[in-house]
Amino acid sequence: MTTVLATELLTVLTLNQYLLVSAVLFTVGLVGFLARRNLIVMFLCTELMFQAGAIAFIAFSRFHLEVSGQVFVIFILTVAAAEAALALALVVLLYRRKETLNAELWSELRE
Amino acid sequence: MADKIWFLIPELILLAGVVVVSVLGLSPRKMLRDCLPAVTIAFLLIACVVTPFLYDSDHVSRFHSVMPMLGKYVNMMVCIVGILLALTSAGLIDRRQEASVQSGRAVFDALRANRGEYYAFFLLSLIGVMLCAHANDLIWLFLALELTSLPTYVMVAMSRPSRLAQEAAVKYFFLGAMASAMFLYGFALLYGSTGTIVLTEMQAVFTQQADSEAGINTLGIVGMLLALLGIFYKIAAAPMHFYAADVYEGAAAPVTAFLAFVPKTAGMLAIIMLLSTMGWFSPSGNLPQPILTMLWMVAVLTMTLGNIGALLQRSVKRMLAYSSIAHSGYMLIGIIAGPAAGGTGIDGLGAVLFYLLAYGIMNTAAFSVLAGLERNGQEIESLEELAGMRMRHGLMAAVIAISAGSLLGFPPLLGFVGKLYLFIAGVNAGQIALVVIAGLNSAISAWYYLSIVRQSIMAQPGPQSEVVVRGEAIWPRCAAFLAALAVIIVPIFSWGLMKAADRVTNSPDQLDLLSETQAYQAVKTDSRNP
Amino acid sequence: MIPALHNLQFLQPKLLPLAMVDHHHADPVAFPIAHAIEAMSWAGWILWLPMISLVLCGACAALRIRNKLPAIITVLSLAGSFFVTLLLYLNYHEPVTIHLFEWFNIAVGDGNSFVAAFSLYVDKLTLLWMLFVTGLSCLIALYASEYMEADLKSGYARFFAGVSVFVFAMSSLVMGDNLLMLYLGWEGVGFASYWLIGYYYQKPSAVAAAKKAFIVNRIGDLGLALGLYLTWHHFGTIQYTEIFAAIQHGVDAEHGETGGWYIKYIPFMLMLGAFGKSAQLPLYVWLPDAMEGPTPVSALIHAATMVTAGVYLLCRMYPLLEALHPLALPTVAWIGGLTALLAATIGMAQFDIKRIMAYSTVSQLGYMFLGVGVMTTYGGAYHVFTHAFFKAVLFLTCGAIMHGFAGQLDLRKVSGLTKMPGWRIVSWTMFYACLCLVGFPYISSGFYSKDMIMAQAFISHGPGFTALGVIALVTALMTAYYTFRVWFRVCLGPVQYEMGDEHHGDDEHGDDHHGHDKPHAPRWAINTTLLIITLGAIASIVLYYTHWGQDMVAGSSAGGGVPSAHHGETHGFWDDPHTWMPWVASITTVVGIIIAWFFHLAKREAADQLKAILLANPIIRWLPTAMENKWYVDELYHAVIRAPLWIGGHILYWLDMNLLDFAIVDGIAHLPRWLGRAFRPLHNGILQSYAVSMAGGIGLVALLVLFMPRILQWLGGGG
Amino acid sequence: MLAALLIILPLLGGLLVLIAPPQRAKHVTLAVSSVVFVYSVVLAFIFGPHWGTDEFALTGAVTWLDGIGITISLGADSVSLLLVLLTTLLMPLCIWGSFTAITDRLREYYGWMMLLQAAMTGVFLARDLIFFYICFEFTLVPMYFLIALYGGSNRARACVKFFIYTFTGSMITLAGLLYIAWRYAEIAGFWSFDIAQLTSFAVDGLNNYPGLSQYEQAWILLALMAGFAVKVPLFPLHTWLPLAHTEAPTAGSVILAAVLLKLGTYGLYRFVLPMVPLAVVEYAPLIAVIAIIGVLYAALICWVQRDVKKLIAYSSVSHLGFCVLGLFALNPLGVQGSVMYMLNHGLSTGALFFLVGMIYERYHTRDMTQMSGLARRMPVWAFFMVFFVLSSVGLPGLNGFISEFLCLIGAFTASGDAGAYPGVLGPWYAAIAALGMVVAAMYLLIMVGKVVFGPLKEPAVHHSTGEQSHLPADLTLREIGVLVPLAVLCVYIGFQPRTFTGAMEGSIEGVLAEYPATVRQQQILQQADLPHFDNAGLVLTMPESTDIGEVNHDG
Repeated sequence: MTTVLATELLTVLTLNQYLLVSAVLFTVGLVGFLARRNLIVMFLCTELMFQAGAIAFIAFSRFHLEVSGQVFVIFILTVAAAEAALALALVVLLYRRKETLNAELWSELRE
Repeated sequence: MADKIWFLIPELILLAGVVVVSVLGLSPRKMLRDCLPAVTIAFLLIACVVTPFLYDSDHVSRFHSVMPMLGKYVNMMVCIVGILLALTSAGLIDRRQEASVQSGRAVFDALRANRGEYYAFFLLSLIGVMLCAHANDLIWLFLALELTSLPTYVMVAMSRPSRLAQEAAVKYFFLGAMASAMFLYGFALLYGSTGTIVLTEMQAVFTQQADSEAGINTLGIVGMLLALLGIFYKIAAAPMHFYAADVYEGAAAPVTAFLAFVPKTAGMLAIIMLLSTMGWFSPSGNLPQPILTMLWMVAVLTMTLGNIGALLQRSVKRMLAYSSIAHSGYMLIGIIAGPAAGGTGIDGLGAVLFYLLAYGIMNTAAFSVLAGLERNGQEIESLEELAGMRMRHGLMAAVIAISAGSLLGFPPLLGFVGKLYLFIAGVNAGQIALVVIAGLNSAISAWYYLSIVRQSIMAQPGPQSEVVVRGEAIWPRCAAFLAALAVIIVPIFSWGLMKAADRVTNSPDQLDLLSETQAYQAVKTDSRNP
Repeated sequence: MIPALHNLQFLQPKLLPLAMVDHHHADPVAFPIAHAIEAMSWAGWILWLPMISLVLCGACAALRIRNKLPAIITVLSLAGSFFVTLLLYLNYHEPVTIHLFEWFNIAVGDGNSFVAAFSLYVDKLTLLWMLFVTGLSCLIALYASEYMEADLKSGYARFFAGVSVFVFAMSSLVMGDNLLMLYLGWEGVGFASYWLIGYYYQKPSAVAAAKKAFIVNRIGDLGLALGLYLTWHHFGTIQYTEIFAAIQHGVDAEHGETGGWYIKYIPFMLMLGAFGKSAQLPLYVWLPDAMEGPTPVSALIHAATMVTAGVYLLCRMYPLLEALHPLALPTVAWIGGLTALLAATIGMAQFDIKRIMAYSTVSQLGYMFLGVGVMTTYGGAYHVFTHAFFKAVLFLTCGAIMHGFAGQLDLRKVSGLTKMPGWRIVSWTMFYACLCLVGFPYISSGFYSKDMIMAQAFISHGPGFTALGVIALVTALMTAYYTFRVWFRVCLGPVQYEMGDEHHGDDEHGDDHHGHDKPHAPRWAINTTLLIITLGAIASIVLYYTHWGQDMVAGSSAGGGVPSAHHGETHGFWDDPHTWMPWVASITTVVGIIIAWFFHLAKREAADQLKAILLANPIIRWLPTAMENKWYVDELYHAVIRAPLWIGGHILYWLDMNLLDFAIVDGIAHLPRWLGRAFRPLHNGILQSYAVSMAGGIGLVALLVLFMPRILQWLGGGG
Repeated sequence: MLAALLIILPLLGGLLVLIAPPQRAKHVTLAVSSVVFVYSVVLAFIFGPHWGTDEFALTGAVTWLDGIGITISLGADSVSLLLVLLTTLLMPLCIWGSFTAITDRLREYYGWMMLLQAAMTGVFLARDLIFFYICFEFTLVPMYFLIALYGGSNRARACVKFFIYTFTGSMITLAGLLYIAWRYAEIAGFWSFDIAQLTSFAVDGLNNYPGLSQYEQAWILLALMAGFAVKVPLFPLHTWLPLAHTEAPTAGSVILAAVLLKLGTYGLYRFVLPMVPLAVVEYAPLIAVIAIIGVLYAALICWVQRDVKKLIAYSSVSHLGFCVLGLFALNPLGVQGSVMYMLNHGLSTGALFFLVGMIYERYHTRDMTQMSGLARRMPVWAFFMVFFVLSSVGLPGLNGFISEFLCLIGAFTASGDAGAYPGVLGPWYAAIAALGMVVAAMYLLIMVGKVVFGPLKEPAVHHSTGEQSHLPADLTLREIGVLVPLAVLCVYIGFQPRTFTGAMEGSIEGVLAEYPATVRQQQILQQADLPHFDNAGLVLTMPESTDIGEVNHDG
């Protein structure tokens, strides 16, 4: 009882723990998105949030013993890749303009 | 599988269109490049014409979706408004480059040309909306939403060679990504709650849950809330509306018009799809209380914040952005009312769908005017630039006044019919307070819509508006004229459209009920006129 | 006789007044009530002729006709009216109503209708009034045809149109068979008076006087209207026949209970109307100012006819006054007596002869009300009749003087008229009219009518009626003084005059100074009229002795106020006031005339000395000053009513614009804008802050969703 | 569909104007509106046997939004036909009266006038709630543009205020109307906006379901009043009116006063009275008090005005207070008076606005202090001015008296003990409101005294505007022609009100059908609470049948 193997640890992990990880990941992503100023970091934070969703999907998929959740994850990854491409393109565009990635500097449009 | 493909024929046609326009856009021949909008419109027309023939009862009965008929209406609506939007966009992209090519200062460089891509993205985004209407599982819905959004990010950025457009794109994209993550997470929770991603199956599970003692489980409710809040970004509903004003202002007017209609339609469809799994088609016919509460608050907040925000604006585009927010709030009344509430044949979702069409038309009319006029080569934006339009561009002044009236919901214009339908649906569902709030909001909105009318019709031309001239391309003004005409004429025939919008949300087994109601109404009509 | 004061039952809520009034007649309200007849609709021509005249005069004005055609038309049509009236009188057998055309007829449920037709109620009271109204109108129009000739170029047609309107309105007032038609005439004569007082519309004082007349009358009309509403409410009809029938029926079974407590206010409301029209306290203030109008107007409307409408109303409604409230008639009497006294005091201190006549009119009207109030409607009506003639003469003579002396009306500036060529008729008809006014024994008509009233004040029992009789006597003394003050000053004494500064007609026709340097005597139209009316005044003495007037009043709704038995019983000299009153009144009158003779003919400077003495005395000084300034009643009204309302209007307007419109309405309209401004900082253009706002918003929504059930519960519990 | 032509013809006229040459625009519209007037008179004859009854004739319907029960259905009863006649009569006069006043943007001006006519006629003819609402709202648009494009110096503020104020009110009204329709739909199973059906449902219920409860009715009353009271306008919702009137062009003011304000009172008559009787009985005293406050308040404000037009505008507020008071008397006299008021106020105040406009056209000012004694310069004008002022003051023999008198006597006799139609007002209401008669005489005569009479003083024509008036000093034949029909009608109504009151009797009885029973029912309830509720000896005559369901139509 005192020594537990890592493999055993994995087997006793319940759905809740997976979900907890997912939620923490999501929160970290969100907080990072709100707090950081660098556009690339911010984008990575949204990626974190996406992956949190992916983890939840996989966990639920395992929980329900149903594969469509895992299929969903494939698509999430694809879309995330597409978004990443778009994001990088935009970031490059912006960097060319102002030579900075600070999101706060882009606030000409305002009340 | 074949059945699914069958209903995707319009999308496939448009996909073909995507390929054609992106290739044509690279053509060194100016004439071919110039006919891109026409090609786009042609494909949209074909898709539109094809659609009605697809929805025969035979195929529909084999189509397992929460709302099998939805696609018919949505496809046609998207195509029609798409045609107007394409007209509005004509001449927008690559203007500078084309001008220098025209004058012979430069040769055409396919690598620097964006026009083809623009129309390709345009069509792709529309395809996304159409796909939303056909979604029968969460993956499809997710992909359709992303397909709708991703091209729009690019469209904003490329819409005009201005820092503002890029700033708008960045804001739109980043906040959009955050929202996407949110509804994705919500989807995950929904999946967790039901163990399926197929909407019809989810519907069955939730109905089962609702019938049980425990009710719908919390995971499902939270997932739904999260998913809805994420999707609210698409329809620019509070509290996810903050980006709207900036983005709409930053993008070029045709793109703004696009943004105000296309993602909003996709979002509304997604909301309808999601909510239809939960409650509407269950025996009780009601949404779970927390969802309803949230929708109610969001509706009130959205219309109020939208309207009070618009009051302060001097920029017409910003004003219309806020008005777009407010209109989402109005549409949420229909969502709250739900389909066939109260058993009187009034369909809240039908009202929403009808309003989307109405909004698409009248909003496009307003933005087309902004797109059709220019000042120093820039599209016009501020209220001051509208001043005295009546004397210099009488028709455009009339169009913008009519569209403002319609957006205000003034009888007997299209916006009024739409709003009336929404209000009736709201009242029908017992949401009197909501309707009164919406009415007061309409009254608030009168302030700023009137200021548009006042500037364009009454005011004398000022220094800023005297240099306003007609844009190069005539097409935006054609779009404006057509849309304004539609705003005036469509109300006369709107019952046909409403009926179309009405039927789509009814699942096949409810169609019988509907026909019964209509028979009853026929009897009633007879008794009224003996 | 009158219900005793100790009978305080009227204070109790459920009053059925009809049952309690103790009438002094065995059958208190037995008078013949009219019945409708089909024939005789030709009587309508009494109304139509002035109407036609109005239209024709209007046409003359529109066609710019600048000769005497309007006068001819008017005189002829008024003569026609008089003729028709005379015919009506000759054909009169019993009270009848003559239907002319439908006016109001509105179903009010339960098969009842609100009916007010254009119908004529013809009884003797009507005829009495109509005879002198149409007769005098015709004569005065004749007079005016000459008097107004200076205005041939501008307002001649307008003037005669006004006269026509007046006669039409007065006829409907007198002849209407329901209260609403009376009301039509009532306001109509008010309007005609407005029209004619304001005839010299470029004179601000005339315009102001016209306005004042209309508005003050409106206050009275308000009372009349309320009385009308009450009558309708209580009796379910406003037609005389039905009202009288209900009164004669005694306790009204159908409406008796539903009428409610306010029924007893009917007399007071009607009275208010009468006080307004007949210039009684507290609404008399318009009449003296009304002298701004052309003199024929003053003679016709503000002396002879219109102002007697109040007396007519009270006579017509006498059964109601008697039956519905025990204090109704005493109130009339007191108001009348006090008005008579007050007006006389003011009249003594004025210098403008026309104004003196005006105050004397107010005073004499007071007598008439006193008469009605002390229950001699005969006295009241007879005084109306006699007064109509002699007061018309007085005004017309004043007018002739004014006309001849270019607007000179100050009695200190014209003297010795009898000695001037061409003025004889004027001065001697005036003399006779003065005698009538003061009630000179036996040879003047005023003597008989006034005597009747004053005597009855001592006969009838009512609260303070004896005191009223004394007041009436004192007033008679004053009347004698101020009347002959005028006559002695103007007609006797050395020939002296000072021309007025007025030229008739327009300023533009300034070359028309025909009377500017020397007086011009009146010509045939004026003289004839004066003579005819004076003859009328003399004739009314004859009517007294033939009991014609008594007969006329007795057979009508005012019949309850015709004392019938006073000649039959014989008592000691002091027992019957009718016996001693002629003597007392005569002595009073003669004393008054003598005082006037002393101060204003024999020793004119004594008057000034007396005045100086009075003014020098610090204790008494206020008296002549106040009298000369009309007791400051106008100023009082201005300070108490007009000014506060005017200031109130300004305050309300300010509040309307600033508080209601600006602060509240615009404020509410700007609330959304302010709210929008409050949210503005959130839209600061920074990506993160948008994200934070979104996240915060989501948190807020989530919280609200979570707690909404509890909030609703709390709201429900709290509410 | 005879009635539809009344709406369609002006619309076609509007189109015709758009293609006509600008200088012909006025003639075209004058011709069209005259044709419409003649046609409406013909309709009045066709209506023939229905005068005096409460039947609707000239009906017809076109389905529009069928599934939600909205049809375009038209029909007229006597009251609405009279108001239509008022509209069709005034419109040609307004157009004729604008011939010289409007010098630019002619086509638009006359086009808007035509649209306005169509919308106003639509309001009176509508038998469908939504169609009513559409027309009711749509009147705002032409009026907005008439003020905005042809108005005075402060027109921007005026037209926005006018628009938003009335729009806000009518949004709430719409909610109230929808509520009634919803309740109907709940029971009937389908939506209908047919006014007759909804009215009968609101009162009597449907299929054994009861009608609206008192609580619901109270809320609906509030909602309906929100729109109609603004339009009337009732104190304290009147502040848009003086502004709008002052800034509007002459014809606009005329239409505004003569017809547009009547839309509010017509709404009260057509919807509030028949649909929510329980609430009306409960709140009529309150509304009457507000109306009376309005009468006196506006009258006092009139007194201190310097601008003639503003004075007349405020006098409208005051006068319409009488109108509302009569309406809530809930007996035939009061309601007759009120409907007559709608017509009469249209004639006399309309004419007054014409007259002020004629002055303004000549002198470019309406300031009372700048002019005086104009009777000398323009006697014909002065005649008409005094005439219509007297009509407005309520001189018997002219039209104003008829309505004022009936409203007041109606309110006066609307006490609980009145025979066939017990009411909830009473003598005090009428007595205090009647003070308004006196004040009305004051302010109007003071105005006349200042402007028409007195020594002649003409305002210096503002040369800054650069336009010397081309008009002669006194009225032209055209201007006289505009005024004469109104004056003739004023006299005619003054002496023959029976033509109109008789015509409306049936309609009014129909509207009031519920009230005797409702009032008595409420009296019983009150009496249960307060056994000695009136120590002044008021004794109720209680009918044998006190069942609220039984309505006593003819006693």
